[in-house]
Formats: sequence, C-alpha cells, structure tokens
Amino acid sequence: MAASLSEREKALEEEFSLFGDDWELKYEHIIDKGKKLPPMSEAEKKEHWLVKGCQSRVWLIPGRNGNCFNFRADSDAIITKGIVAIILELLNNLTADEILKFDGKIFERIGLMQHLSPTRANGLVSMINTIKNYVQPKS
Amino acid sequence: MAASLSEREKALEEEFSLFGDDWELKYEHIIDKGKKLPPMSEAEKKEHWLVKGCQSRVWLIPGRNGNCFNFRADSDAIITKGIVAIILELLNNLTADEILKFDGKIFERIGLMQHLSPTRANGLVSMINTIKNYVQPKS
Amino acid sequence: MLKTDYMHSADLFIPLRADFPILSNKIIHHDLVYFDNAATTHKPKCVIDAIQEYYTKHNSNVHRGVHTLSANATVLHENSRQAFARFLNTHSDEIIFTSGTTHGINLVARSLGWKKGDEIILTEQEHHSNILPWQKIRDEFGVNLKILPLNENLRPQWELLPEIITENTRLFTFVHTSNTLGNINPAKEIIRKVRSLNPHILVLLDGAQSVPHFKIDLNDIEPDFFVFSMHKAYGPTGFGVLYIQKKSQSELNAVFTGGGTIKEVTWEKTEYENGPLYFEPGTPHMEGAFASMKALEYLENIGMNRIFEHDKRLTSYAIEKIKEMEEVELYSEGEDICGAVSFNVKGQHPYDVGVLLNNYGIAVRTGHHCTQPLMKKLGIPGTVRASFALYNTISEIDYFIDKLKKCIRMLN
Amino acid sequence: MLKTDYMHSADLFIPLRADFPILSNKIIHHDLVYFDNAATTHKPKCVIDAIQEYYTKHNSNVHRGVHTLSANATVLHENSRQAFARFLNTHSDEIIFTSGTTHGINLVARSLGWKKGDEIILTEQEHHSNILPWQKIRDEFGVNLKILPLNENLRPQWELLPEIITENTRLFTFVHTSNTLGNINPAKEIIRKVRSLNPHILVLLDGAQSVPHFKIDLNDIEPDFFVFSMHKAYGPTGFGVLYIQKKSQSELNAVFTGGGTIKEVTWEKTEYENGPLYFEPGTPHMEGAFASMKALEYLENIGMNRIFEHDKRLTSYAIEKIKEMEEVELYSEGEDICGAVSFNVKGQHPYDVGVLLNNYGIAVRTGHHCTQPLMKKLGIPGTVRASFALYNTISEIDYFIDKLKKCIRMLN
Ligand SMILES: Cc1ncc(COP(=O)(O)O)c(C=O)c1O
Ligand SMILES: Cc1ncc(COP(=O)(O)O)c(C=O)c1O
Repeated sequence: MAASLSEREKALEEEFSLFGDDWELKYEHIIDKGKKLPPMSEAEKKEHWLVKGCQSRVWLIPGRNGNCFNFRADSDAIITKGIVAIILELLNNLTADEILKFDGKIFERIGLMQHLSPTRANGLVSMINTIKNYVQPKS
Repeated sequence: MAASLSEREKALEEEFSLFGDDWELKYEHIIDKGKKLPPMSEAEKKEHWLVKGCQSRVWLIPGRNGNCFNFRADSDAIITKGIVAIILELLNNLTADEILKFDGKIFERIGLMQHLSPTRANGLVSMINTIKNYVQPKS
Repeated sequence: MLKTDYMHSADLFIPLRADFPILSNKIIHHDLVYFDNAATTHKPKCVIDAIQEYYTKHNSNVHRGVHTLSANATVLHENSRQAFARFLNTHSDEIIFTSGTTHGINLVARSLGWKKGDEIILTEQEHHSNILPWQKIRDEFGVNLKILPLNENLRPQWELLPEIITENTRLFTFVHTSNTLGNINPAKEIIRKVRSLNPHILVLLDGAQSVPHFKIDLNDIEPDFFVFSMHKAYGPTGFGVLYIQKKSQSELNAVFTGGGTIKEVTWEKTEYENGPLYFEPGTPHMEGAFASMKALEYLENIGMNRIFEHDKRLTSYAIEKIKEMEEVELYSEGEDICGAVSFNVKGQHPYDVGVLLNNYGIAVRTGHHCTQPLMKKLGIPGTVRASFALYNTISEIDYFIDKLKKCIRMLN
Repeated sequence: MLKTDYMHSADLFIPLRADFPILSNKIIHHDLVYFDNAATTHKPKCVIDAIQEYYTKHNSNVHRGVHTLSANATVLHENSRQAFARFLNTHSDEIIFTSGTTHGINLVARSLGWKKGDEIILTEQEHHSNILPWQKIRDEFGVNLKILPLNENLRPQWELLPEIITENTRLFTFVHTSNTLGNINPAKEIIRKVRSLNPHILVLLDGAQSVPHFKIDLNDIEPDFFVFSMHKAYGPTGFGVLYIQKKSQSELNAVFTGGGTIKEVTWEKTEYENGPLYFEPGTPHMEGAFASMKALEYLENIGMNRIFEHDKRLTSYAIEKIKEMEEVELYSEGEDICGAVSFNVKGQHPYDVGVLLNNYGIAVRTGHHCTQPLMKKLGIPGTVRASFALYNTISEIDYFIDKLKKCIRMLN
C-alpha cells in the first residue's frame, strides 16, 4: 500500500531538514525536482488544463487509477515546476479522502513559504484548490 | 470726506479691543449690530441678490452714490447679519479702489475668526468676493 | 432613577476616552466637546498606530508581487477583507473595498444596467449621496424616481410600499439610520416586505450611520447592497466598503476598471477577474484596509452591543434634556433614535447657534446635513445636529445643555 | 570614470535613507533592497508623522462645518490643493482629488460624452489602467480605439500620428513614463504635435511614473488631463490627483456624484458646484490630502531636479551593468530611461528570478506589470523589473547585480 499523506509529508520534512537554514540548497533542490519532472508535450499544454491564478503558467492534467488519483503537471517556471513536483509526490496515488486533507502547510514547515499567501503570484493556493476540485465527489 | 478704509478698520479694532478676550461680549456686540441693521423687505429678498456660498442666506443689493458705492444687505442668521453690518460699515461710501483693497483680515484681528477659511459655512469670503465683483470696473 | 441609569452605563466608557488622543485638544481655551460624529468620528490610538506600523513595516503593493513585503502586504489586505466579513457576518468575497459610502452607491448605480421605465424608489430621508446618483440615472436613462414620503413623525410611510412598488421597480434604496434625524429604520422587516411585494427588486441599504452604532448582521438583514465609510466608524479617511450579495454580483457590469481587475488583456477583449477584485481597479488604499481592520478589532473588543447601549442612552438622555427646553424645536423624537439629534432654537438660525456653541468648545454640525429634500419637507433651512460617539459622556451633554441655554439667552 | 561620477551624485542622497523607517527592516536576514518603487514607494517619516498629526490634532469633516476643528480641517484641505498647484505649476481650481491614477482615468473616460465614430488613440505602451476604461467606452458607445504601435526600440511611432489622427479623434492618451520600460515620452512636443494635427483633440497624460522622478510643469506641457497617484510619489495610499485644464472642465459631466458637490438639491433638479468640488462627491480622503502635502514639501525641499539627476544616474548605472551580462536580455535601453529597468534572464521565467532575488532581500517586480499588450508585442510572459527611488544607492545596484549572477548560476 502507498504511504499515507502524513507519512509522505514527514518524509519530505526530513528530506528538507538536511538543508537546515540554507535556502540556496533548498531552492537548488526544488529546481532539481522541477528539472526531473517529465515535461508535457506542447500538444498537451492546452488552455483547458491551465491553473488560473499563478504568475507562471501551470498545466495540471488529472487521471485516475482505481480509487486513487494521478496527476501530471508542468510549468513554464522552474521553481513553480519544482513545487508542482512536490505536490504530485505528496498526492499522487492517494484517494480523494486523503487528498482533500491536504492543506499545503507543509510548504511553510519546510521553510519555502512564510505563509500561504492568497497572492496570485505564487499560485500554490490555486493549484491545491484545482486539485481538490478535481477529486471532490461531484454532487 | 468719508474716513478711509484703514481709518475705519482702525476704529473698528479699537471698538472691539474694549472686549478684550471676552468672546461673549464680542458676539453680543455683533448680534447687536445685526439687530440694528435695517431689514430688507421680503419683496427685496430676491434670489438674484443672494450671495452664493454661505450657510445662512445673505442678500446684498449694490447701489451707487457718485464715485462711491452703497450696499444694503440682510441675512437670515443674526451673526452673519452682524458681520454683514460690519462689512457695510467698513465699505459703504468708499470708491471702488478702496473697496478692492479690502481683504477681510480685520475679522482675524478683532478675534472673530481664526482664519478666513474657504469653508462655505461662514460665507465671509463669498461676501467679499461678491462685493468686489460688483465694484470691479467691467472691461 | 433614569438618570442614575444613564450615568452608570455611560461611566463604563469614560476610560475609553484616553484611547482618543485628539480629545485632549483645547478649542478656544475649552475642552473639546465633539458632537459632530455623524460627520466623522475620531480615531483611537490603535488605529493611528496601525497606520504608522503599516508604513514602517508592511508597505508594499499588493496582489502580484513575489517578494516578501508584497506577499505580506497581500496577506494583510485580504485579512482585512476577512475582518469585515466577520464584523458584518458575511463572506469575504462579498466585501468590496471602496473610498467611501458615496463611492459605493455610485458604483452600484453605474454598474447596473438600466432601461427606460425602470423604477428606483428612495425615501424622503435620504442623504444627497443616496439621491444624486439616482437622479443622474433618471435623467440619463429615463428611469422613474419615486419617493417614499415621510409621515408626520418623519418616518418613511412604509405602509405605502404596496402602492408604490410595481413590477417595474428595479431598486429600492433607503438609509439604515438617518444622518439628520438619527432614526433607525427596521431594515430587515422592510427588506422582507419589499421582496414579498416583488421578489426581483434589488435593495441597497445605506449603512453610513448604522455601522458606527450597532451590530450589523448582513446574513440576517439580507440586502443586496450595503455601503458605509470607515471614517465615520473610528477608521481612516478614504476607505469604505460596498457589500454585494454573491448572487447579485452578476447583475453588475463594473463601471470603473483598470489594473488589478483582470485575468487577461488583449486589444480586442479583456477577461476580468471574478469577485471583489473585479470592482477594485487600481492600487487599493492599503493603509486604509490595514487601519480599518484595527478599527474593527477595537470595536469588537468593546462589543457592538455595548456600544449601542452606550450611544442609545446618551442619545436618549440628550433628547430628554432638549425636550425640557421650550425654546427648542426637536426633530428627533422616538424610541428608535440613536446617535444623532436634530433641533433648532425657535426663531434662530442654526448657524448662529452653531457658531456660539463653538465658542464653548462644543462642535455641532449646522445646516442641511446633505438632506435638503428633508429640510424642504420640514420647511427649514437647516438644523443643529448633535451626534454622539462612544467617547462622549453624560456630563458633556449636561455641559452642552447648559451652554445651549446661554446661547439662547445671547441670541434673544 | 563614469562610475565615480555616479557614485558622487548617488552619495549625496545616502543620508536621506534615514528618513525612511521601513528601510531598516530585514527580509529573510538580509537588508531590504527595495527595487519595486514603480509599484509603490516608501514614505518618509515626515509623511508618516503628518498622518499621526492629522488624526491627533486636525481630524474633522471638511467644507460645511462652522466649528473650529472643521474650519481648520477645511483650510488644511484647501492648502493641500494649493500645494499641488504649486508643485505642478498650475492653478488650484484645476486640481481634483481622486483615489489614484486609475480612478482619475476612469473619471475622465466616463465624464466625457461619447458618440459613435469618435476615436480614442493610445499607445502600445499603456498600463491596463489606461487601456481598460477606453475598451469599455469602445464597447458601450461604438467608439473606435486606435493603437499607436511601438517601433523596434519600443518607443511609440510618433511619426505615425499624422496618419492615425483624424477629425474624429476625440482623445489622445499616453503614458508620460512607461512603468515597464522606464522611457520618458516627450510629452510637451507630442501634445503640440497632436494639437497641430487637430486642435480639438483632448489629451490625457498618465503621469503615474513621471511625477516621482522629475519636475512636472503643467503650464508648459499643457495637457487637458493629467493623472497620478501619491502612493508612487512618497505619499499615502488611496490618494491621487486628476488635473483638468480649466477650459476643458466644461466638457465633463461628472459621472459620480453625492454629498459635497452641490449648491442646491430638490427632487426635480440639482444645481451643482463649479470647479473641483463638482468632481469630488463624498467625504474626501482628508488624511491623504494632508499627508500628500507633506510629501510634496519633502520632495520640493530636496528638489525635483536633483531627484531626477539621482534617479537617472542610478537607472543608467543599472542599465550599464545589466548590459555587461550576456545571459540577460534588456528591454530598457536608451538615454530617455528613468526610474525603471525591465529585463529577463535568457531562457528563464521572470518569476524564478524574482523568487530567488527575494531570498537575498532584493524586492523586484516580475510579471506583465499591467502591460499585457506590450508583453504580447515582446512575445514574453513578463519581465523582471527593477525600479528606483531617491533612497536607492549605487551599492544596492552592485549588490543586486552580484546576486543576479548567483541566481543565474542557480537556475542553470
Ligand atoms: C503608468 C501607470 N499608469 C497607471 C497606473 C495605475 O496607478 P494606480 O494603481 O495607483 O491607480 C500605474 C501604476 O500601477 C502606472 O504605472
Ligand atoms: C446616511 C449617509 N449616507 C451617505 C453619506 C456619505 O458618506 P461619505 O461622505 O463618507 O461618502 C453620509 C455621510 O455624510 C451619510 O450620513
């Protein structure tokens, strides 16, 4: 069975704790994660998959695997892409119930954001909302 | 010959200096002046003679006496009427040249106003402007 | 008996006077007795300090910035929206920041589409800011403006609503608390009644004078639009709120537009934002939002219900005292008056009374209070209005009554 | 050589940094290097203190009050109008107080009457706030919107004016200094040219980015309308000015109205005030007017010409340094740039650059800067923009260039 959301968050915190207070190392790590995330083909980067409300463009394509969800994503900004990569690491192959528990606070805990601001610049809140919207049982 | 504007202002200052800092006496005096100013008949209180920009209504009817001007005025507020009475005391029977020199600062000197504010509440500035407008040689 | 009662309630607020630095100023050698609160209230130290804090710690343009100052300023700005939602018991996506009541009303007037024959109804008590925008709409679009007249007690004749409202009535607008008379209109009941007569009517409630004095529960009152200014509610100047009920937002086509309101702009076409941002073009009054949040917190800490009690008792006490003076004609009478009291000294112009009171350090407002149609109804050029805030006291009213008597003697 | 020169001029301003309390804040353990001044500038202590002074000494509603506080507040308010007239070399009855640039532009757009076939011309450099209001006018009134395109140096092709201007052209509007590129448009010459082609054209000049950097002489430039925001010129938020040339005032039928704008109101008809008050419905942002006056005095004390020299040298120095980096694409080039510099790191998204710079305490703005049509022209999603104020220094630019190099290494 796949690790639970909280287990994954814990693992991520440990991963980032290695860098201590060194933000340069942290960002290099994120940039690295961004680079490693397989890019989408240009054909896939449809308007329809754009997440609204980010300064950089983020495409997010949902998929299912039985009860679990599987997202693919890309961005034209590498740091955003790294953050997207982390979100996918945390949420892919989880059930809707688990995904809906995700609050993004982990990004504060690993020291990447001071607070999840509603600013449209970093589209984190938009990304999370878009994902939740996909997995939310439709009434 | 009638006293000049500056002589009249000086006399007025002396008149008010009697009251020292006692504003109640000053205002009683002004109210008194207001009461003594002959009222206009209702028929004379035409829209046309209204001075714009006072909180109370002020009617001002210009008249001439050779080279000199002669105004009559009334107001529905007694303090305003007292102030109008003072203005008439100061300006009636003077030439345009003299009248155009009037700056209203005397009201600060006799301690009636802290400064000639552009506020529309006390219409002093409007009254002075209206009078000057009448006496201004028309081009 | 009654008096002790008043004293008691008012006394509890006396320590709060220390929160308002301006109150220690002298006016012509007298302590300032500020009874012009319906025009604008003074600000507690926490609000003044908040402005200083804003500019020394947080200042930055909101929304799109990625840098820390900007991200923080954005959080603070949106926190303020949430504070308003909490304060008014509604949702933050219904809170539009404006520069004041007047701006909010104009925004609604201009953002609704009008067609010839539409009807707008307002009461004879309205403030010019809730008259002129509708007059303009009338003149430009051939809309009918209908007036709900006042009865002899100077209250709107609500019982005429069934006659006056038709299927063409598009908007009904009324003042929550009259700035001249101080009477509180029963907004919730009126709005229910209006909707029962025509469910499609939009209702705008002018809360400029209600917000400072009592708890507003928009979830309960349910207007489509609610407007007020923070400068009248212990907050900064240049800042106000327009509440637009979620389901009515789609009726509006924002009249003003510009930076910050869009998703995407091309020469051909612009895709606009949804929600409040759509109505807030340009850099907002960020200091105003921040300081207003602090003002709301200040009021919440005291408690709006206690403020209401205080202001009401002060008002009732003033009414009681004025009624004892037979030289005075009182226009504000009744159990529903809170915050403002209008009167005249018989045979005297309000201006004269105001000027003399000022010499005792007492600031009242005189004139038409931007309600000329109401003055016309009363057949007078204006009134003297004493209006109260949480920092006013019973002894200030006693002082005022005493000096009013002196003024009357001087004028006679 | 050149460098010493820069240093010298910039050095003279270093002591002024102490006037800006926010500059001593730390951002993520770094000194704040604030290069987001085109979004909003910080405020000198005298402006912050003025706000405190306003609320502790002067606060009162202006215009109709007879009491001392109100009379004084009115004097201060009108003094502020006179201060603006002096600052801009014009007359106080041409100064209309607004809530900002965007508000001013919308006010003009909505207050002019339009007919089908009228033409509005604007440049490809405009800010959304100077595009969207005209798009709305186009869509509602069937007015034609014509775009003056940019040449390869990203300057408007002024030489096309004779082609593009016709007898139907009602309004020409352009930005004085581009907020994205920083280029100063030769306003005076352009306006003369436009008028020579059609003397009836109204000209609106968007001064949001010029007022903070150089002396504006409206008597010399002679636009019909001039708009700016004080928050970008060391003043408070929520306050701006719309200048309307006296002889053009009669062309406007104010779109927003309300308390304070009238001589007399009856149900049938309203007689409006003349001059600025006609355009200023509602209680003004009195604190804003007062604090802005202090901001103008602060700038006048330093001298706008010295500020221009300082800001220009800083900008030129930044351009020179950026041009030395071959990984960077610079969009702001030329002798006419002052205050803002836009660039991108080749192959990198501006967002990434902005986020990394922020971690060094450097606040730049990234994105489209509310100039999407210009971005489209450039074929990019956005830029990194560094924009300067009088408190910035040459050594801050050196630090920024150094860290920019680090960021580029991290991203590659
Ligand atoms: C050139 C230009 N015009 C207009 C604006 C809009 O100014 P404000 O947001 O203060 O209304 C700005 C600033 O964002 C600007 O830079
Ligand atoms: C009832 C009422 N409506 C509207 C207004 C206008 O408010 P503002 O001047 O803050 O826009 C006022 C205050 O003057 C008011 O008392």
